[in-house]
Amino acid sequence: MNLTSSLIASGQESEAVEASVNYAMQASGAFTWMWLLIAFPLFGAAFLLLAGRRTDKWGHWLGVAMSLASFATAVVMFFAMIASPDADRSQTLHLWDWIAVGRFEVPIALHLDQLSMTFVLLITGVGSLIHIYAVGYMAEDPARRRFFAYLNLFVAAMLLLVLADSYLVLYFGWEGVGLASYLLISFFQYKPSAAVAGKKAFVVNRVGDIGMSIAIMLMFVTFGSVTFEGVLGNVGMASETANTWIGLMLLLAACGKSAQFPLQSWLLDAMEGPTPVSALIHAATMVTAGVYLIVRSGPIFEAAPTAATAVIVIGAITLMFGAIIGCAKDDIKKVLAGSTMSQIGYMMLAAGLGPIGYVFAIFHLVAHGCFKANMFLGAGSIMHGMNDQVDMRRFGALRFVMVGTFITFSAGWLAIMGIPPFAGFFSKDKIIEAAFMHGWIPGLVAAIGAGITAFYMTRLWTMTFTGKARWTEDNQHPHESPKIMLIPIAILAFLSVSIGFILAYGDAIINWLTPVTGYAEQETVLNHYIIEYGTLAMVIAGAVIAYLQYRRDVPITPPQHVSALTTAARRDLYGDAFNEAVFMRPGQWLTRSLVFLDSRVVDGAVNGVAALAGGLSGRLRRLQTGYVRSYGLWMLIGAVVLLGFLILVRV
Amino acid sequence: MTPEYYIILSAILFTLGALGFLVRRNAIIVFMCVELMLNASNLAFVGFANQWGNLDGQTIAFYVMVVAAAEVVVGLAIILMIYRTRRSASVDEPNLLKF
Amino acid sequence: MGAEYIPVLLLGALAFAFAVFSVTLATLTGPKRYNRAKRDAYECGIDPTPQPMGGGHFSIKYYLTAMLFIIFDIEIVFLYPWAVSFGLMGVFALVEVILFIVTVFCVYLFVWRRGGLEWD
Amino acid sequence: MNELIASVFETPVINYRQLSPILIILGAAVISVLVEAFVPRANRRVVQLVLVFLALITAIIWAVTGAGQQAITGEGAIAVDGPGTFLQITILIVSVFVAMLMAENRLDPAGDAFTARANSLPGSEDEREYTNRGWTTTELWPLFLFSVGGMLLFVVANDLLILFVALEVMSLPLYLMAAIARRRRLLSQEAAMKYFLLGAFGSAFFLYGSAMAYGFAGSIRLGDIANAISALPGPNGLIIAAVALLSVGMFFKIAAVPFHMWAPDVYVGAPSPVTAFMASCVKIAGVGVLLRVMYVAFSGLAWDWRPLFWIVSIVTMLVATILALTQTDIKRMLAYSSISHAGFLLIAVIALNPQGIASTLIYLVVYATATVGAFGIVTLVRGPSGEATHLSQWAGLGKRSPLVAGGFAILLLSFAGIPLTAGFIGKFTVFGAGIAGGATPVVIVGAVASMIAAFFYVRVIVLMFFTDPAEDGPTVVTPSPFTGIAISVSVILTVIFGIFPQPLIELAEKASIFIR
Repeated sequence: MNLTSSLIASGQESEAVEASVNYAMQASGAFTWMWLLIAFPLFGAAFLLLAGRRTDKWGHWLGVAMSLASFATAVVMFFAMIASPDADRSQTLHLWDWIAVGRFEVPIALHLDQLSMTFVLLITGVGSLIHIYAVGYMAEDPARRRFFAYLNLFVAAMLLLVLADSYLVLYFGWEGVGLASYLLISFFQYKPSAAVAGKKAFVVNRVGDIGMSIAIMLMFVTFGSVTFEGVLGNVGMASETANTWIGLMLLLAACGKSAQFPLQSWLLDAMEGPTPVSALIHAATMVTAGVYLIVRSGPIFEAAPTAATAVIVIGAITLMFGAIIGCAKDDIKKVLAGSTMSQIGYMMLAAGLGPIGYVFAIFHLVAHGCFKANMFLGAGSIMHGMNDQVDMRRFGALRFVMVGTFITFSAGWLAIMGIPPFAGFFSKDKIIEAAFMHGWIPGLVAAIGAGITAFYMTRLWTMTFTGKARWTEDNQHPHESPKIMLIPIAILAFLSVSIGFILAYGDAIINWLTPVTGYAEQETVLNHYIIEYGTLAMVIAGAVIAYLQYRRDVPITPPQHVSALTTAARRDLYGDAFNEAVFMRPGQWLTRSLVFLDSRVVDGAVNGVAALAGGLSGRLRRLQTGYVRSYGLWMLIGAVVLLGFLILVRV
Repeated sequence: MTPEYYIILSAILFTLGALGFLVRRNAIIVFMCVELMLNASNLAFVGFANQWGNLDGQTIAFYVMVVAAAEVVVGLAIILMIYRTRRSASVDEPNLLKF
Repeated sequence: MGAEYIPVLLLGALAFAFAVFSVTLATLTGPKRYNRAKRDAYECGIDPTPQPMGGGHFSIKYYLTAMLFIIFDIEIVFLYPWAVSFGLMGVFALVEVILFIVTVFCVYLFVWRRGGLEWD
Repeated sequence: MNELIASVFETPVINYRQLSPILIILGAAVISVLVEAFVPRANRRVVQLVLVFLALITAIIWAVTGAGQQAITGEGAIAVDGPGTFLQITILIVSVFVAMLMAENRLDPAGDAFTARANSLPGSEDEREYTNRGWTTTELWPLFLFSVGGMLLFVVANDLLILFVALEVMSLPLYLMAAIARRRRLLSQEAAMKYFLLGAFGSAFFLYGSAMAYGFAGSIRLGDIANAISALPGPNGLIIAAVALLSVGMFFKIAAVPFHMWAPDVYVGAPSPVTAFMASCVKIAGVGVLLRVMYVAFSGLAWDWRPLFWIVSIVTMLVATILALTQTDIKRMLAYSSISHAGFLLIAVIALNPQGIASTLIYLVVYATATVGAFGIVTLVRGPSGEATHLSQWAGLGKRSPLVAGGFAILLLSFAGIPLTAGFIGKFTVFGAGIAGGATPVVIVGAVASMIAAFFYVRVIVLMFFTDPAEDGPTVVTPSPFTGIAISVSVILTVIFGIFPQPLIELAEKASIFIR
């Protein structure tokens, strides 16, 4: 399993290009304004939250404007970057020294290079579209201003995450997006399920965050620094063990944020949030932060083959996991969520492959951001027209009443399946190919996953748009959504169609990212034509089977006598059961003791959570008798001990 | 003349005061025990002043007396207040704040 | 040495004799009525604790006077050494002592305005 | 003895410029007493407030403009040096905000946080009548000023007598201030008595320690004691007793275990603004003095007292943290939190290097900043009978009043030492100084303790944001600008110090040399 490392070491198979990022380069010219990227949405969030109800009328437009302003800034930066030579594309903007005590310095700095640039464009671009869409989607909601404040907060935090120059700053952004995600999932607070889902996301994400903080501490101990430059530039000086542990901890963090096995369960529940949130946070951007983290930390994983293998394994498992769950769900958003999990599994897999995969992980990430956001917004549009119905068994024949949604959604559907020349074809096939470069197992998993993807996406598409109308009584008149929602979807649909080709044309994305991530090619274990056509064949087979199976009547209530696998898949492959046993139970116990609902305590008795500190605390409390004289006695004992101790030290 | 005897006496007084603080229940007496400790310190100061042949110790004794007097005033006020409220000057009686 | 301590000794003896004399005289001539308060253990002029609720107690003025006395008593502690060496320390010390007295006088004014000097 | 005086007396040199902050505050305190005597009751509050804020701000201006002019003055009794001035300014600024909390009179329908008349019996007719008349204990203000004046003197005192006098000038008014809560007066009075008796007990130890030090060195100047120690050929019982007993006195003031037991009771019983004052300013003054005495006078004995301080620091951090875990009263929990902070501060004392001084100054600033805000917020959450301090009453506060709960969450995170809050900077610098000073094991215990501590801080946050509010829960009262400003400034500073700590760090580093 040390293919990746040996590859780097010997530089075999010609084309290995190592990453060569000059982190010390001080930002100049247009890049000195990169802080504006974060400042705009941050200002929007703060203003909307603090200004209160006065801004209810026009607050959402401010949110949109701030997001667009950030996007415009990003575009300017992008062109400035294109205009500069490769060597100048990595820019660091030193903001201020956070702590400088003695030799230890933590600067607060932003770092913009091709990798962050890609993310910034994705976040602000897709983010702005979703902001616009949400103006229409949330039109009826009384708390729309607050919603936009949170959205802006999210964008700011996410930008901080990808623009960070050190793991510490990244961590702040990491926590920021977690907070925004929590706030947005439980946005419909009146729904108990939303509140529960928010809590679940919160708790599961804390597990991942522990990994992140341990990783940062390990870095501090190992390298004496937490900046990218200080850590990634010195990976060679650390032992493999240290690198492995740092890598595994980073992987744990990535699993939490990106809903990877075994921390995947929160993502399905997170669909309780408003649909624009699902599109932006839980499909296009935040959940991909884990992939960003792994790619950014590439050198660590290259120096720690075990950790890299772990990334591949996790990615492969999640890939199948998500796909299987996607096949069994009837809730349109949950199918999409399972699909998101699965697609991110692909990205993780690619990221774990090392330089042969980094570029494609990011490529797929961008393509996925476009087509998945497109489909989520489409699903939102359907819900908008169907009185918030999400059960696909109650859809059907919508292609006639929602023409715009149907066309755009179809573009996304074709893109995710990887039908040429749609976006997914370029990005996913590259990952499958890279997986075959690594070995048989990851390659086959990836290829089979593509078939299943085609199956469940076609199932979704068929059940929703074709066949007979199975609408329930209260939903007799589905209607198309307003323009303000359709236009963003249309733009995303256009991107779903074209982004793959645009980025793949002349290896644009490879050339663009290589200076940051490095790039290498290797022989695949299988002829790559076989891979390409085989995958395509599997995709088509999956799609056809699904179409044939679901084009006919679909019962409104899900059939009960189904295979064990279906049952398992309907229950999220027992992910919840697993999480409940491993994380939720201890988590609940922890929360309960945190919340102090221990009945004795609420009663005001003094026993407290006796089990908490082994009863130590409760026992120690007993010393605090409330008697002045006993306090005095303790003071006297203390004095005598002090005196005795000092004399003993002397002797 | 050695100050040792004075110091030993003052140590005894100080200890008596500290023990009195622990065993007496009347707040005033408890407080008087603290005063005894302060005066034990005074004795030590004066004794040492004699040993060193400078006046610092004696001056300090004056200041300590003044401070002690101020403390008495504050202490009496507080104890009296408690006494009026609870009809008792026992230091064990007001015992609502604990654990 | 020795001889110069004789007056001190004499004073001590005189004080002792006076104490014995007054106590004896009071015992011999005073009325002999015993009540519960008188039989209680003696604790520095205060009812021994713990005591029953609603037991007898001193007027608050008793303590107030004690506190005020202490405040003004303090003044003399500083005035006395100053007076002894006034000749040596001159104007500087005079100014300081005036400042000191003025400060204490402020407290006096406070007590006076708050009715602390009225005995009703 | 006249011959002795005659031979040495000359007019003492006193640099009034360096002492001006102290003199301003104490002068204002005396005027404040006169205000109590002569201004009619109806106008007293306003006059007192104007006087207090005027005095504090004037003192701050004098202290700031005079900073940098270091001097030993008062015939060596007072050392106005970097740390001294830094702490004086800190105390003064924190006092301004504490005074704002004390001046608050809109939270309680009956007036401010202080009883109508301290000498009325709780629950009596008298009390009701005075309350109805709208009386309030304006005597608080002279007491407050005297206490602040005592603190200012305490942190620059360079001999043991001035230390003792300043200690008492600082403490005596506090005993009384603890006793005058408007609500739950029995608790308040009990707190006052406990504080007083134990405080006096602690002072007695301090004084006896001073006597021992005087007996050892023949002088009470900290510098002379240090010289005597360095000239010491072998062990000496007197100086050891002096170190032990002086430490007891100072440990009591900063509430280090096992001299901490007064703190929870008193913090709970005292009116919350006064608790804020005790928890912030007294701690600043106490730690400042501990630092000065240990660094200036006893650094020559470091081999003796450092192991001892190790133990006290470790025990303080652990015991306070463990005890805080099971507290159900918010003020009591904050009290134990305050005790555990004393343990962290001791790490910096142990370090015995300039870094230790700087980090103590930083820690004290960030700790006091957050403390004032936290107790300020405690005053806002009220039930029908005053402050609602039981933790269960704080459940769901985040849903009712997100702004207040959010502010409190930030302060708690700062106490816990989470990055991007000021508390992290404090802990970070203190731990750094500890490691540089060779106290790595203590730092490790400190890190463990802060992890456990994070648990009970986060517990409150979880309680506020993740549980449903009780039906008949307390309300968050909108305060007057006084409390509003104090709390906002506290929260904002906590965030600012967390994000831009460097100016504070540099200032503290510049101020980190004692003179003697």
